[in-house]
Amino acid sequence: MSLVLNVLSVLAVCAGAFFFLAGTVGLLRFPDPLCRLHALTKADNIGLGLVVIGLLFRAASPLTALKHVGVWLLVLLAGATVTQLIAHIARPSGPRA
Amino acid sequence: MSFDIGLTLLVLAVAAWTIAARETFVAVVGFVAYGLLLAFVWVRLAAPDVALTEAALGSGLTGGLLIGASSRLRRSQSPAAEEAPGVVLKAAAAVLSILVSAGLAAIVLLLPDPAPTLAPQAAASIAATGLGNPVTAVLMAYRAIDTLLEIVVLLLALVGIWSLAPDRDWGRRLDRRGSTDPVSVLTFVAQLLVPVGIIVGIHIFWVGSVAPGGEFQGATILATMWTLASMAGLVSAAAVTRRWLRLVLTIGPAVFLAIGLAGFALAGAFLAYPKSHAKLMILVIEIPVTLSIAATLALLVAGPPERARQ
Amino acid sequence: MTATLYGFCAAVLVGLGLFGLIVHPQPLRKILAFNLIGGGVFLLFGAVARRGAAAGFGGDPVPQALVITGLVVAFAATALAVALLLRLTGAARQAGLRSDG
Amino acid sequence: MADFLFAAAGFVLAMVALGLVRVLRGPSEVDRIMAAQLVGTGGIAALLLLAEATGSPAAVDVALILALLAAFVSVAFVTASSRSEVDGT
Repeated sequence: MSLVLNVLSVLAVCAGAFFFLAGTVGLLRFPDPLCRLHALTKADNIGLGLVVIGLLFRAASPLTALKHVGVWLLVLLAGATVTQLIAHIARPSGPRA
Repeated sequence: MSFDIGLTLLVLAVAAWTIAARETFVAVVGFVAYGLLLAFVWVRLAAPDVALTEAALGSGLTGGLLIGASSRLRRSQSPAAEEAPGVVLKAAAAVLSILVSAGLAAIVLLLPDPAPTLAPQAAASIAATGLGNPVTAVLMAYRAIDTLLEIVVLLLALVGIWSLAPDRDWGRRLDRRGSTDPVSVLTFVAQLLVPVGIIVGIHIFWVGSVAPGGEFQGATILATMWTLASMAGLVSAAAVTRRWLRLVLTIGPAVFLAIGLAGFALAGAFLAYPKSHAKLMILVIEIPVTLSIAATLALLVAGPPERARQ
Repeated sequence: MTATLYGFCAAVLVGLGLFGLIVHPQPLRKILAFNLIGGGVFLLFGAVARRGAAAGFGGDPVPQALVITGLVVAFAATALAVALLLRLTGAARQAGLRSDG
Repeated sequence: MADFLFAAAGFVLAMVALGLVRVLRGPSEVDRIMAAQLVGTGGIAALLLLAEATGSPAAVDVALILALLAAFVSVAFVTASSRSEVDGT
């Protein structure tokens, strides 16, 4: 049982690490700020989410698990809103209606 | 070990770049990243309480303060004020800095080997207070006078900032980053984050008696939430002459001092707690102290009262 | 061993900050450099605390508590310095350029 | 298992270090702030992994604080720059 959980945990964390890799590559290689914003949100939401899922398989207590999920939700919220705020600045004419 | 070496190199690279960056804004962003990395270092150094403080201050209030300052300075910077230093001065500064670094590194190498430690005394004060977190025990019992004086220093810094206000602006509302921003996403994020943040702040404060956390960390989070709410225009800024504001600012040190003086009667020394009620009295001190620190930190970021800029 | 490594890190940080403090002409950069020095000094405390691990703690709690108070006071000092700086530039602008306040 | 988590934390931290290059190169302030945001998220992930690898539960609290304040610096940046637009140049 614990072997299965460990394998699942390793898989999820590896996938999360891959998304961080992808996000960083996008941040470095994409040509303009809005593309890079796109890369950034992928890394934020999916990479951290997969890492959190991987760690949930090993969570010692419900409170720790709750904190992990809370961290993820907070980052989701920050990512979703802040990227929008930043996109307003990145595009001088403002968003298209 | 290789993790630590990599982290050290990363910290040093970010620090070097904070110094070397040409634009002030870049240096400020670098400094925020530096604070984040330092939180890592504190975790690695088995100092989670410090890591919490560094994370709360370094990635929150300090970043906000410096970014605000750099964006205001950019608009009013006269180019004449930026004469670059000569080569000789740079070389001399480099030599001096290298000497200081080498001296400190030598001291690190020469530290006495069975390292002197006050941990046993701190452990004794834990036993006397019934607290579970050694750092909180040190802050509130073993070296409580340092903590009391520190809170007074915070208030003095605030008085210093307020004294910078021109006479004509005194008593006006603090010009917080006003709600001129029409982008309602800001209001949304503040409305969601502030309640969560208050809960997290109270949680960090509350676990401080048994686990890493405590009044400074909790207060910093509360202050950040207050600042966030006022940046989004959710709460209107208060005039610094308001009586309730002054009361919140001073109630912490006042209660601390009162209980400290009561220690003469109850336990025979300044800031000594009677054995049976130590934990309760520490809690009675900590709650108002947390409120006062939070209010002071938020007002420190807000700066002196000034006219609304139209 | 970890403590020694981060002790070296702290030593270099103090040197870097000192260099920036002397060399940079802009006051805000000087404030940043000064905070860098502060970070280095705190880290030195952290290294000493880590070496003093005893009585079942991961580190000596007394220097750790000192660093916590130090961090908060350093923040207050930074805020005061920034406020002074903003007031100074505001006054200079009003005196020098035409006032549009 | 702890070794694996430790290595994963190191890997994510290395990605953070690469992301810092974007803060360095810019070119615009928006890029810098965005990259700083990625640095924060990566730092949070690395901290969570580190907490599990070394068995220090307090590091989760550190990550929680970082996640809570992740938006703060960006919001400060956005309000500061929208203020400078309002003030005019």
